[in-house]
Amino acid sequence: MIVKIVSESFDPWQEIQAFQHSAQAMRGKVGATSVFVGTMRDFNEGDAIKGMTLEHYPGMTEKQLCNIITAVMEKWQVIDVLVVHRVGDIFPDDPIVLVAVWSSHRGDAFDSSRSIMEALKSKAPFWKKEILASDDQRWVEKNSDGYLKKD
Amino acid sequence: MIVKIVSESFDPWQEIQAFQHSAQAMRGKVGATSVFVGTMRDFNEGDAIKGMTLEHYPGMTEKQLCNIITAVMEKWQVIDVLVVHRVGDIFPDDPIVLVAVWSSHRGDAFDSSRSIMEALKSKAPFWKKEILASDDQRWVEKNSDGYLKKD
Amino acid sequence: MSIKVRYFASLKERIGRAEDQVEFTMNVTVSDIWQQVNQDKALPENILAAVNMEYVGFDHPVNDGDEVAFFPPVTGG
Amino acid sequence: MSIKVRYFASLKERIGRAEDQVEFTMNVTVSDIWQQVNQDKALPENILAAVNMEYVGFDHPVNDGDEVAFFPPVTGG
Repeated sequence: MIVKIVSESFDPWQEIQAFQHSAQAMRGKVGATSVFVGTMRDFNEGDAIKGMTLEHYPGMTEKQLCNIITAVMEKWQVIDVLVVHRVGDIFPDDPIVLVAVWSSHRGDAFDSSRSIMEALKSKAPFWKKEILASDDQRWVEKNSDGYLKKD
Repeated sequence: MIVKIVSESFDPWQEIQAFQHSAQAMRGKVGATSVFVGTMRDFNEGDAIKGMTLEHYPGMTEKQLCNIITAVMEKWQVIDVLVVHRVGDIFPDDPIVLVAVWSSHRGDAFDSSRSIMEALKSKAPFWKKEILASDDQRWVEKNSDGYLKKD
Repeated sequence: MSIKVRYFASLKERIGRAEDQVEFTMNVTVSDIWQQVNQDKALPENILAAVNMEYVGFDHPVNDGDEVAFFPPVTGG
Repeated sequence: MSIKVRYFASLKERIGRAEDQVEFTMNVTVSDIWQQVNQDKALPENILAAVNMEYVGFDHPVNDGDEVAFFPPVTGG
């Protein structure tokens, strides 16, 4: 298990490749890899967004992420997990979060990556402050349920 | 939507990077990317496997994959989809399938990538023949439900 | 009318051919096609059928120029 | 006993401080800590509490050297 909090831009696909390269012991055992990448949109709740600041609680964030991953690894058959989360000033199209799960079977991989993401959204101490196109700033009050509402 | 059937080894992470690079119109709109990669294990149903041949039905495979993706894009709010599937002779650790979905929100991304994978497993005309360590060959009779059974 | 019949994977090995070309003078179904080209062989369990690359039931009609395919459950991904 | 109290995000801005250091001579709970350091301010709705970086309820006991944190609902990911 690797959990990384990074204050500089990161490339999720390179993170995955580097992880796989250093985790040679998984070779041949992995049948399913489920990856989620969250990136910054340039709109939210009907407003144009030009930037965002991500605050976190150093120490508690890592601790909660490890708790989340440990609970998921007890529930599903998982080989390894990588979580990378960005903090600091970010801009549209920047990756915010990467969750990658390696497993022997697809059901375990899908369920556990989704479970990690949902738990991260509700329990990992990160807070987003949006900078609107107008330069107004606002704290995001709560995370959405994850679905775009059809008009 | 891009559907590719490839007879040579492919790198799923490079495929994703190339797709994103050429799909500049998605920039700023994507908040969630859900990726599944299926790779060949060196074991199945208790036996060591040293290789596999993947047969398909050229034409029908592509048609069914497009049907699957179209149905998913009608059900969930999806921006774009990439599916790559390997055919021919493959070896342990080779990627077999890549499903990547770009969406504005995570629920739509997770649900649609999983739905594509499950439909692919039951409807896309591919067939696996395993080559055991003993050199015996056997056709895989049906796909599993996707979960490793705990002992 | 002329129909192309194709077989895949374990069914292809079992039948020993990848395809057949059959001629009919009257309207037929997918089931009729199987009977015509594999008279001595019962349809193996779980075999799926497609006409022109779309899944169909065995009572589906077949027309001149159609491509009919028979194959075992799919195992991709 | 000495307790470090931390605030994050919108709560930190609202209170105008990132942390407090408080001294107690008797056993206290998380709720007592809030009262002590923010006497004039009711606890805003939905505020979460942690002791030593684990989530706790407001009736959770606090011991010497503990770090107590208050913050709004998390919005990462």
